[in-house]
Amino acid sequence: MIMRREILPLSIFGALAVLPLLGSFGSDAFILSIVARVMIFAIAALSLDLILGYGALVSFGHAAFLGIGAYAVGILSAHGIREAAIQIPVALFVSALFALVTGAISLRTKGIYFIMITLAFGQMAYFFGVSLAAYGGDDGMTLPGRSLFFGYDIAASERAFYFLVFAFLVVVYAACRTLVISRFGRVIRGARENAQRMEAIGFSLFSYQLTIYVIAGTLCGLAGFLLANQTQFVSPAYMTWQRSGELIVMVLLGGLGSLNGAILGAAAFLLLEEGLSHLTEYWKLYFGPFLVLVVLFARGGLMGGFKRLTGTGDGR
Amino acid sequence: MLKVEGLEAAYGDSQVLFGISFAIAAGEVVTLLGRNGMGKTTTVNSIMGLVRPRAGRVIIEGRDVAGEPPHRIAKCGLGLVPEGRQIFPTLSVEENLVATAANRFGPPRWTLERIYGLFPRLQERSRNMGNQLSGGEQQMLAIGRALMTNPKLVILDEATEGLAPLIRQEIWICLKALKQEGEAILIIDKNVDALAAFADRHIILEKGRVVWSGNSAALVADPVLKDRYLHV
Amino acid sequence: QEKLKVGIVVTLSGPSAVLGQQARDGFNLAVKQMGGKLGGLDTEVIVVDDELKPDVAVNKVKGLVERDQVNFVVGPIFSNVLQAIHKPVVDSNAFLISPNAGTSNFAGPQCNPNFFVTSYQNDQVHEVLGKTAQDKGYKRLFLLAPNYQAGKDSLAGVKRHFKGEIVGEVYTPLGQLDFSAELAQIAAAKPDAVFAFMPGGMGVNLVRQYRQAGLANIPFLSAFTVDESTLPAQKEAAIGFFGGANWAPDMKNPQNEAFVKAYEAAYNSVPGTYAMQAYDAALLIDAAIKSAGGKLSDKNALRAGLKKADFQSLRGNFKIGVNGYPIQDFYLVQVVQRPDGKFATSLREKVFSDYVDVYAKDCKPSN
Amino acid sequence: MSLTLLYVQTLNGLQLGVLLFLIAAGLTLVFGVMDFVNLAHGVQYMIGAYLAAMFTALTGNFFFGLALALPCALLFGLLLEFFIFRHLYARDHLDQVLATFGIILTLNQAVKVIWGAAPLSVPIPEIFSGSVVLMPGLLYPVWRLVIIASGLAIALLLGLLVTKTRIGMLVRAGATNAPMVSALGVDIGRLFMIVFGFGAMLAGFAGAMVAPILSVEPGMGDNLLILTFVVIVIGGIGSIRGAFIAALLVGLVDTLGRSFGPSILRAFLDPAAASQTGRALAPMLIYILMAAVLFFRPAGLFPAKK
Amino acid sequence: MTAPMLELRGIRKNFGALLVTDDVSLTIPRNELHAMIGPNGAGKTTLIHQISGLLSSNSGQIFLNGEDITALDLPQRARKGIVRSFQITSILPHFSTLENVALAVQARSGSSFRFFGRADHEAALNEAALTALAEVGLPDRANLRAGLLSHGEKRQLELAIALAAQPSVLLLDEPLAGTGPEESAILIELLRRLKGRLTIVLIEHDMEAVFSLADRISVLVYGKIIATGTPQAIRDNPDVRTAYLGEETV
Ligand SMILES: Nc1ncnc2c1ncn2[C@@H]1O[C@H](COP(=O)(O)OP(=O)(O)OP(=O)(O)O)[C@@H](O)[C@H]1O
Ligand SMILES: Nc1ncnc2c1ncn2[C@@H]1O[C@H](COP(=O)(O)OP(=O)(O)OP(=O)(O)O)[C@@H](O)[C@H]1O
Ligand SMILES: [Mg+2]
Ligand SMILES: [Mg+2]
Repeated sequence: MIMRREILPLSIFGALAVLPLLGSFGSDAFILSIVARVMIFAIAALSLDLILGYGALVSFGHAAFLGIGAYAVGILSAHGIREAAIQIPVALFVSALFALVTGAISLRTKGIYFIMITLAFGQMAYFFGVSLAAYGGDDGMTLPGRSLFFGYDIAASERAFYFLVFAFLVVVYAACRTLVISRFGRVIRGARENAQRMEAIGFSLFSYQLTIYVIAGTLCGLAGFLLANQTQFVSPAYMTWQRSGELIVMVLLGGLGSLNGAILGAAAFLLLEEGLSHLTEYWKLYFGPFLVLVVLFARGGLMGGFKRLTGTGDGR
Repeated sequence: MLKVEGLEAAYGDSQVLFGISFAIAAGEVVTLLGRNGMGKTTTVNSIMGLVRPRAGRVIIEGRDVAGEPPHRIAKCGLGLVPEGRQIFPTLSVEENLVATAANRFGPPRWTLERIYGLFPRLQERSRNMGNQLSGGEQQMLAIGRALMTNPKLVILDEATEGLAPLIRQEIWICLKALKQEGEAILIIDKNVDALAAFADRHIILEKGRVVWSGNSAALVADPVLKDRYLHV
Repeated sequence: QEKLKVGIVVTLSGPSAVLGQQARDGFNLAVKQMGGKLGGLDTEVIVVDDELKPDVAVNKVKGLVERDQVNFVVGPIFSNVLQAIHKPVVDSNAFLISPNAGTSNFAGPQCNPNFFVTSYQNDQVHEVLGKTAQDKGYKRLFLLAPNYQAGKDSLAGVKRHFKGEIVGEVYTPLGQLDFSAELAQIAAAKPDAVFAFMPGGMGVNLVRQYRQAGLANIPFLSAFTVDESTLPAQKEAAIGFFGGANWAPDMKNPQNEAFVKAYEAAYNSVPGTYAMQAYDAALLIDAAIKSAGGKLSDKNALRAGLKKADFQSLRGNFKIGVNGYPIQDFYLVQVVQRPDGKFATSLREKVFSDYVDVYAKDCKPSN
Repeated sequence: MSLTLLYVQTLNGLQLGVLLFLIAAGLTLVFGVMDFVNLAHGVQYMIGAYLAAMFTALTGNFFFGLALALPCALLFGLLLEFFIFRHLYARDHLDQVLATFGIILTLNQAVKVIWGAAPLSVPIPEIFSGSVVLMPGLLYPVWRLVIIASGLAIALLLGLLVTKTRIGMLVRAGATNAPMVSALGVDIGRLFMIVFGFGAMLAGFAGAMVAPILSVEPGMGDNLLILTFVVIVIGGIGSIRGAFIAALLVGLVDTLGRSFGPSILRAFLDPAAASQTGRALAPMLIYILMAAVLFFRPAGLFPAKK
Repeated sequence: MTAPMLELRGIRKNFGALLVTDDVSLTIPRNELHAMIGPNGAGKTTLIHQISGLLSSNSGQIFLNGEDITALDLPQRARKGIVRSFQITSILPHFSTLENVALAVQARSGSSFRFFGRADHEAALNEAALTALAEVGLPDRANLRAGLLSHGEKRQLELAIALAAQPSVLLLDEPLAGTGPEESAILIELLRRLKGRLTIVLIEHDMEAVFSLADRISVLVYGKIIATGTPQAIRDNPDVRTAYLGEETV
């Protein structure tokens, strides 16, 4: 029997799986690339939701990991290494390392101070990217093509790339789901609620929080790898604070701490951006109020609204 | 002074109060007794407007204030010492006392000096922030803060929680003095024998209903109640 | 009859939106004046905002070429966006025509037969000022640019022709508001002239603060700092300041006079180079389609038509070079207040004639 | 480097600091004291600047323009409060982030629709258009002195308001426990409304005051917003004094770092590497400053007493 | 001779000019129930903070079972068996009552760096948690969100959490405050059962409880221990009467 709370993820992934097979949509490479982009940002948002939604660690520099993942592709490609089997480990490793160092420093602070110190590191990463004159500096760099998988250019077609991203999304989602209900996840959630209480019963939160921060950063690095491949372009613009802010908005829009929400939020954000801006140049005049209305009337973001509609209580 | 009629309250779907009724006259001391979770605090909060009553009336000096916002109700002369103290952490002790101080009815009976006289400990700590106080000091501050609004009716929820015996005795003396001055008092506390000594009437709540009410003599005389609530 | 679709991708949000608007308006004006037809074909113009985010631009552009199946993409304004959209467009069925951004990499070895530029190779504008400084005999020059790739390229461009002493070379953070510190440095260095590359709002702040600091007696040479997009805010503060350009609104030729008049009537502001180059982009497309006999499917014919650039540019002298970048004249321009009270740049002297960018020699066209 | 230049640059640093404080003041009040994360502060600042530009152009006089712009900014703040913010006081910070982010998008776009995308400007008011000689060849506009004076005045005013008045106490109390303040007989809702309106007016005032030296353009508040958050966080949230000192610190570090950083680096590195490193470091300076301050003092320089 | 379970040597803490605990030395043998009383603001809670590691001391040393634990922080000491309750209720409000307690069990049983498996389905954790809840008299509240409990119930939960963390030294900061007379009786009964099985430091203003439970009592006034002794000795001590007990009959 399928539990009710599985309805939503199953329908999301079901729809994503069949989309390329639907005649009219499936043949449209553009639709596929839009949805692939949604899925890439969904991975980034999922990773952010891990720390933001479950750990109440609001990172305002999360886009740095997108950039790191993307630059791993860009820089390696510039040196002729287009093999994903090398690029992905490098992207993940560098992301993890950056997360480890910045996380260890940032976690000394709490609340809004944490937000701002992560912003500081994000900005440093951004300006570092800008100063990389050899790799295009501010202008960024174009990739020669998509990454090769074991020597094969299998991601070249929009459809193949789509399925690749889809597979990554499924794996990341499943991993996150497992993580948050595990013992480890419960400690992270507890730390959000009341750190002092958790320490008083024996949890050294720093190591747990650093671990989740590194996990989140690493996953976002993966999203960066995919993003670079999708656009075949790498630039510091992936790391601006505005981009970090947008990731936060995606998570909040979808609903904090529910994973499904991160996916919904990324989809809603990007599709509305795409759809509205196609209709009118002044699309932000509609998108802005939409966000405000979501906050005022759909507590808990889209997931909050969804839960109230279906009566699936608190998913925790 | 205060009359509560058929008060019902709920948190979301779960109803907690099922028609509470009682009254307090000016200069009267009334207690609310009952085990944990029986609805004492909910009753107090419903009176204050902190919880919106689902049904019933809260009449203060002839006016039904049920459903009005807390600040209006407080302005009718109710001073609350809340459960859990709820000191303002980012205000100093002195600021905690003066920020909401008021005197709405004639010359002030409570001033900073008088509070400090009652709780010298607070004066020693007057520049400290609210959250730097010890538990007992916070309780003193919460009582002082409520008195500084010069209320006609003081409501004390867990009046002496965390207070040392000496201070507890001070509080009882102070409340007796208040009573003498014609102040009405609604009090929740676990020191039933101390309460029995000076309260006029007692109300026992169980599962959100008034199961017994009567005066101190009746309370002390009833062996069942005595066993249940006094533990003597 | 075939229908022509043109996608415009420019920056329409954020502080730099005014540049994108000028380009969009300039293009639309041309289409309107030609009765909604370019090359005699009914023309649909689809405008999208790149938000100055490269990855957003890539998706928008993919939408244009894949979903909307446009024949030409006109854009962008900014070079980092150009880097991102270049590949997806030139690899598709459409031609990319840049009305402003003209980076060095696509002018040199990475030149592409499907990419054309109606503006300039970016360095050339900066070179105008370097050459001017050299020609005017300035010995000591102070350089100021924002700290990003285009800023570095800019100063490199100036130095290509200026052989005197650089008494200060200052890079400011992008988006800086207050230039007090730099102005003090300038005053301390006492240069013969200042060169500044400060686009957009930064330029507005710099120019006004420069004058407020009483430095206006030091000649102010600049690129993309005093132009029709910033002058409405700089006003008197910019009068007498110099810029480098391939055109100015007061250029004397009948087409241009008509264009400026029509633009001002339609959009109530003085057109800048962004508008002019986009207008020319429309003329270029028009000419190319005509020379291909209206056959949009014949890419080679279209390409040949684009190369030929058989139209009368608003700036007069205009050819397309081997790398798809223009060959044209460059001028020193100066800010004036026109009799009607509006501010504009005005041609002063020709600095380069038929100027080919330095990268073109590295371009080996494949066809 | 001459001593005069050092002295002038220090002065410039301080004045940038005061400028930053002027802009951060409203945010200190609403975010630092009322504990409401108002990302829309930046657009309120922008709207103040636009209103000043518009009314100055209409009336031909900056002070008439300012006199009209301030009540409009106040009214605008009150409208925002009435329709949106008051429903969010009791909410999570992140809800406030999302809603005010929506407001940023809307207003940045609306400004462009109303006033166009091109930057606007406001002339320096006639009576303050003079300047003083700072060093040979360099003038210092009197208007900047006026800005500094008003920044200092506001710092003082806010400091007194927040720490010395009943209103200040009640706002601080309400930020941590609004129901309790209400239960003690104070209409905290109305108080918050007033304070919020005042904060909006301060933002508008900052925008109007700097309009004569900075350009007025859509989105002008966005980067400043981040900068003001940096200032407040370095200072320690809730501390007016902290915010003021942090603003000066940021101004000094930024200005001095930019003007003397490269020459200092040249003492350690060869010139090419120095200018390369200098260029990479300069924009990061204030972020490095913030990270360093938070590393050693995780709750800012003047943490609210806990 | 075996080392005492807990030993404080010259513990001191000051906040600015205020000396809150002043050269406190105390030896508590294994399985003693040691009560700590004193006026409000005497420094009792601060002392518990120092023993548990929530606050570091300005000087002095703390020994657990002969081992110097002065340098350990709060969670490290908790893992060594020093578990405390808080005077001002400290729970996880959005977790269920059961999960609040189960987390405490989890903290002491096996690693929590486990990324697989549902923590809330671990029977061992839940059973131990339920037992603790039953002991404090809250068994029927297991599935309620802890934040929704009444004040007194939260106080009971607070104690359950501490018990579930399997302490060898239990530091209780006014466990009876806020509970009603009936619940107080249950908790006193519980403490009596625990007594002799583990070492307990009990801060309480409920003199009836203190004098009926304690093996020994220390009296803290202005940060100094003015007396330590058996309940009878303390009761008869005139200094204690003037400083703390007043007229209260015990
Ligand atoms: N962070 C702090 N800063 C300044 N003073 C503090 C701080 N924490 C506690 N104090 C002061 O230290 C003294 C001791 O406080 P503590 O909480 O230890 O008292 P206590 O003995 O537990 O009292 P109670 O019985 O009322 O709970 C109090 O006077 C309190 O005001
Ligand atoms: N915010 C809330 N939401 C839902 N239920 C609540 C809430 N607050 C209290 N309750 C429930 O309402 C009931 C009555 O609580 P109340 O606080 O009035 O009890 P009380 O008599 O004051 O108890 P105590 O002596 O423990 O303070 C309890 O069962 C409690 O769990
Ligand atoms: Mg209660
Ligand atoms: Mg205590």
